[in-house]
Amino acid sequence: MIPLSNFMMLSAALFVIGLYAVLVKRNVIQLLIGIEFMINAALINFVAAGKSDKNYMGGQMTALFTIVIAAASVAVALAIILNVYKYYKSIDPDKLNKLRD
Amino acid sequence: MNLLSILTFLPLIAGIIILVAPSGWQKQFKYITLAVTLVQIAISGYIYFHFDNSLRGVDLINSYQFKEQISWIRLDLGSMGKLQIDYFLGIDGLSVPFLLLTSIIMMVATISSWEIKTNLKGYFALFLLLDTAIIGVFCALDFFLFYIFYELMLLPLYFLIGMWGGVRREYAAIKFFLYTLAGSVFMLLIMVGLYFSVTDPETGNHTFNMVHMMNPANYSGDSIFGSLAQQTLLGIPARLLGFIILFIAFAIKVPIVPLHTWLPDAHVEAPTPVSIILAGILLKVGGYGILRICYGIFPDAAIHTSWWLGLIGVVSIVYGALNALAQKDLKRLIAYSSVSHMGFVLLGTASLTAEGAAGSVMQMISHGFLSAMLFFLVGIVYNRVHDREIANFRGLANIMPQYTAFVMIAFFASLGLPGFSAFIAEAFSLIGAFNSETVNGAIPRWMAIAGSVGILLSAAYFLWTLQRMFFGQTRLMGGEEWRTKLNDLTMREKLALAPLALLALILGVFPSLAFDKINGSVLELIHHVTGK
Amino acid sequence: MTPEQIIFYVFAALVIISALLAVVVKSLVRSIFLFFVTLFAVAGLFVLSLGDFVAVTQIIVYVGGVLVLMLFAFMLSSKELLNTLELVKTRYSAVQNIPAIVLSLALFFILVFALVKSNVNQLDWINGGNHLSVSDNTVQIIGINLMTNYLFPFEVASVFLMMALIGAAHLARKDKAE
Amino acid sequence: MEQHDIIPVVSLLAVLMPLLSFVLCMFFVPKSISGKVAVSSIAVSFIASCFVFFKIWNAGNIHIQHHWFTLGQTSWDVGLLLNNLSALMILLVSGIAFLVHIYSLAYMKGDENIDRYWGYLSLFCSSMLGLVIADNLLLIYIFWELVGFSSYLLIGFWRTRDAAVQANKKAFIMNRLGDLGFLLALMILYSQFGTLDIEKLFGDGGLFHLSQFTSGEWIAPLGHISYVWLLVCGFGFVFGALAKSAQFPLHTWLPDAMEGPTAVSSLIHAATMVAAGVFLLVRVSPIFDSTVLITIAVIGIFTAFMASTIALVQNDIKRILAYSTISQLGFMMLAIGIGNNGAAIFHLATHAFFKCLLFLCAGSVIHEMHYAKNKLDADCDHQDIRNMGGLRKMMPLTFVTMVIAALALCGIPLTSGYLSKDAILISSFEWATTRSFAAKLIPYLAMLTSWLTTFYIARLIFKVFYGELRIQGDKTERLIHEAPRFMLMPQLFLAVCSAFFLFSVNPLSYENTWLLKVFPGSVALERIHSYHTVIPALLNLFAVLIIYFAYIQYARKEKAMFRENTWLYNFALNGWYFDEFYHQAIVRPVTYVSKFSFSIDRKVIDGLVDIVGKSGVLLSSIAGWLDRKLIDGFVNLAGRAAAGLGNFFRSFQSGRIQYYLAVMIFVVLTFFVLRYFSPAI
Repeated sequence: MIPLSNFMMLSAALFVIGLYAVLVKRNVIQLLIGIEFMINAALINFVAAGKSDKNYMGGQMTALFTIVIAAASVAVALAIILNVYKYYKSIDPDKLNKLRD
Repeated sequence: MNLLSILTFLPLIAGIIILVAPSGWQKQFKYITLAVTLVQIAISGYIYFHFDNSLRGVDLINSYQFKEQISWIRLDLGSMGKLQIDYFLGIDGLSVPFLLLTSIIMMVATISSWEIKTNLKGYFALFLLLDTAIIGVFCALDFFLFYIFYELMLLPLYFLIGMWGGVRREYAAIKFFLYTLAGSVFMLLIMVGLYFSVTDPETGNHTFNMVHMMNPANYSGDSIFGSLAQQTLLGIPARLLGFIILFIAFAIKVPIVPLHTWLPDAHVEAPTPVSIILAGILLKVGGYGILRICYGIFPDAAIHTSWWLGLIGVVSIVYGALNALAQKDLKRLIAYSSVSHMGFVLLGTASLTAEGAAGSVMQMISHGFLSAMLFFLVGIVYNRVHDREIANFRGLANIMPQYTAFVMIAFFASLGLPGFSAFIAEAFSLIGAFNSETVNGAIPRWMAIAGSVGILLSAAYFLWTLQRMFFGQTRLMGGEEWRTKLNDLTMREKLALAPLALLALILGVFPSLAFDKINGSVLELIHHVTGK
Repeated sequence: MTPEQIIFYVFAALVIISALLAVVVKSLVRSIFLFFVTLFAVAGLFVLSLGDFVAVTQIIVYVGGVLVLMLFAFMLSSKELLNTLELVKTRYSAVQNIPAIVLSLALFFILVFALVKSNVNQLDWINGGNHLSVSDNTVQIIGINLMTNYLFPFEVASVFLMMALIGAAHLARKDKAE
Repeated sequence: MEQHDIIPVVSLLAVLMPLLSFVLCMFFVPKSISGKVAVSSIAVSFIASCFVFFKIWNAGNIHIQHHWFTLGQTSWDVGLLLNNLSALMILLVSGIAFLVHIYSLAYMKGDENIDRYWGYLSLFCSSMLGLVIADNLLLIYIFWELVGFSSYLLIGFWRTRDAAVQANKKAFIMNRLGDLGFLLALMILYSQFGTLDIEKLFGDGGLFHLSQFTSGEWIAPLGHISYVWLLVCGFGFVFGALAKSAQFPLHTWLPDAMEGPTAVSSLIHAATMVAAGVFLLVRVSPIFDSTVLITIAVIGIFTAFMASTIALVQNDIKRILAYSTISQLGFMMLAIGIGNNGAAIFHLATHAFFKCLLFLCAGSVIHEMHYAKNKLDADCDHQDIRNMGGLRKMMPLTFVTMVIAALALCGIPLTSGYLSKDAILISSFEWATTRSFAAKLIPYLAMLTSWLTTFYIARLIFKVFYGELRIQGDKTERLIHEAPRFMLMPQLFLAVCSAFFLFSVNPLSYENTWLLKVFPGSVALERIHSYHTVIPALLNLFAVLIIYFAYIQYARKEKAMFRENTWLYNFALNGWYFDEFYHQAIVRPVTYVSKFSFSIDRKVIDGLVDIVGKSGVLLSSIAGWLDRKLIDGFVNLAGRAAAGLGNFFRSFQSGRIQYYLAVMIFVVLTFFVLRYFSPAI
């Protein structure tokens, strides 16, 4: 049996890599990829922890719902990115600063 | 209605009338002022001849004459008792001659004001305000009232010099104002200190009454200026410090040498009538203040410092005379000669002898007449050719004989020729100064000898001026144009000069006219200060 | 080392390396494929922790849906972006890489530290009886739970999906109106 | 009023008449009759003084007083003191004044401001007469200065001439210097005795005799001070007398005073005013102790000798006579110094007559020369004896009177001068016998001086009256003729007075002159008979020789014995360079000191005041700057800081979302770190 802490250590690493991607990447899509990594890290924890909940399968149920919502959100995000691209002609997050003071 | 109050406030009322009167009456203003001064002469003459010589006055309150005491300000200050300020007028031997002197000088100044042409209303209003202030100073016996009149004197003079004066008038006016004010500000402190130390025997609360301040009984034990408490301020005994500060305040007016530099400037820049008043009366206020207030209220300190006063007197005499010798401007020469002659006053007072003190009061009176006459004479030349440089004139005697006659009378009178009042005054000041070592050891004998050198120097600079300006062949800087302008005296000018010359002669031949009035008070003052 | 641990370490290494490469690589295409590999590795881990239904869902929904969407978005959006990326290094990046790395590592240490401090393995509900075994029929349990305990989130999720659908369609339409 | 009361009133009249004429002439009387008014007033006062003289001489004193004013406790009185001395002086002064007034009628005729002249002359006479009969020292001091003042007016009478104006200023200031000494002496006496009345002080029962002099202390009724002050008092009186009688240190004003009209010089600068000094010393003589007397004698003899040497070489006729006056006064001082006041007064009286005569004759000569000069309009100095000569034929009477006066001056027998000069010389020899060797020198010096006197007066007479007229221009027709009648009468009268019979019956011995009998010598001089014969004989023998010698030298023009421009000659010509010395030593330093003190006054004291003013202004500007920079500074700083801060934070909201994320994570991170690592939270 693999102890839960290994899974958590792994998910922490994946989460941090995702975070790094979000902070650094010049391309919004890569930024989305970073966000997806962070979501997967959370999924790993859920599923790893859900293993010990036989009755309600809380962990795995949440994982399912998260995947579904994540997919929906990526769809909306990509629609926004397309619009942004049309408007800004670039999808570099630094350029998108119209909201600046 | 008390004569002194009428004498004091008559000019003020006239001044207000002039202010209110429409400026169309400009011509009449000078006649109104002349009328006022004549009335003043009548009143002060009446007071002078009805003055009872036997009453001594200085520190005995009931022997003051023409007294008027009305309670003026009565404030209940709760814990600090009741504030008591009286409207207290009164005169004694020391102040009565000055009343007559002031009114006569004011009359002469009014006659000399005929030359003023610009905004007469302002001029005569200020003139009369000044008149009230001066008479008030000489009559006031309440320190607060005295201080009010003392400060009131400055204001009109500042404007009179500042607006109608010569080229550097603002500088001179400001310098004069600040100089006198600096002195009188500290006097205010001493006045308050005295107020809190002295209690009025009748009413029991603090008082400003000068005569009460004079006798030590009224000082409460632990008060700042009380003689028993021997309190010290900044290391100096309080009473001595009080004396010194009051002395400085009046010394600026006298003026004594280190504090005299305002006098030449103020005189040179002031118009003739103002410089007549300035020299004729203002300098006497200083001398009178020293006699009445410094010597009256702090007699013990007076004895300690008499040596220093004598020294200052001698220095003033010699220094003033030397400076006068070096002058190129006639008016400035006479200003410095006033400093020198007022040095005799200080020397006489410092000697604390009857002859010395009486001589100094006589010197003040005679210098009043003579310096007024001198400045009027300078004014005459200045109005005609607007120049006062001694070097620019030569041989005036040939073209202005009467003017030269009056100048010779004035010059010889003020250098102390016997037969004129200045000789009696200066001789007795010196005799008093010399005598003081045997009588009370106040000042050493060499001061009298050094002082007499002043008489020689005054002869030197007066005769030198007389020789340079009036005798020899007539050569004028302005040439022919000046010769036409330099016409001889007009009747008006003779009318102003003649009384002054006559008075100087009469006082010289019959000094008893003045000495009878002064003797009583002088003896009382000497007794009050030295106890002899 | 049991075979189970070996598989776990293989999958873990696969996840970490592919994630790192996805992040570090310059070109977008390569990072998307590396993303693809990471997702498969994670699905493997699900299976390893007895969440087989979740693994399958992951593969279908995530990889099939999300990845494909990204490919489309990538292709539609930036032909020239590809080449500009290679050409010029942007003058300044929002955050210099170094501070981002420092920040991430700091966060990683904090998480690890929290993990170690809370020593999660000894938690009672983890070691308690109610433990899932290999033999259980997880899909059945999920199906029951889905229709009983989690019915409300199930319905809400469907409404949410419909909302997302409309939103995305609206955003991406050929906008004549503006 | 019985006998005794009239005299003071008459003497008062004698004094006040000239004063009345002064007032009348100056202000009221027209020019034309001012002369008559003046002469009549002096005539009245002369008659009055004769009356007083005959009443008072040898008949006891009269002293009346009247209250003047009270000052403090002492009351000051004004009064008359008529004793022998004042009676003699009042007669002398009014007599000579009367003669000079008559003389001036002619001499000053035609001067345009003649009324002023008469006024000043009357003022002088009244003040001189007042001086003589005043009873207290203060009154004497007053008249003393008035005399100085009237001499100032008279010297500067022709006030368009610069030399006259310089001279009168100099005269007055020098007299004033002397008066300081007089005043100092008054002060000492007053502080010691409380009164200045001569009778009370020096009278027989006077206060002065009550004071004792023990161990260097002068104990007097009112106070006791060191003995030195008695010397100072003595020297004060002497100093006053020196100035008035033009003795050694203060004599340079008298030669310059010759700028005034000659009539004035004759009255004032020969007979009366200069005698006032001697009069004062005799009046207060009890106060002098031995040292003061010695100094008076020394000063007297030195002045006599010095003046006579200077007179030898002078060319201006009036300057010669001026120096001769100084020299004769020196003799009088010598007489007082050796204690023989009587001889001093006697010489004063005789000198007054013959010196006034000399001046009047000189005046006539100048008058005529001036007249001749105008006619020839030659521009030579009409007072220079080198231009004169041979006048004895043209002005015989003046010549005769001048010769008599000259003989009196030399002290030739049968003249009054002989009597008074011998009195002094003989008593000086008697005085010297008891003294030390140095003192013996004085009588011999006196003898030498009298010989010099003889020489210079002989030179003057021969130069003016012998030889021929040396004035430029044609001297054909008679230019010079005898002086007018009014000028001759006084000359003749004075010539008579210069003879011996006015003073004593026996022309050869001075003992029994009536004048000397009245004044007791203060120092008893025992009479050495031999001196009374040897000295006069010796003196006159040489005098005659000198006259003859001068006659050869000047009258007959044999050969010029003295070379003109030797060092000694110039030294004497310029009056021993005293004038230059005084100018350099006193006048220039005083003017320098006065300029220096004025510059101090302007720079230091005025500078100090201006510095105070400027520093006030400077202080206020500093305060203003401070106020602007510091306090405003802080306020602006706060403003700028806020703006700066704002800017700083504004850069955070830069629209870069990744930046925001980083900050958020950073915040979460710090929260976690704090949660775990710091015990506080």
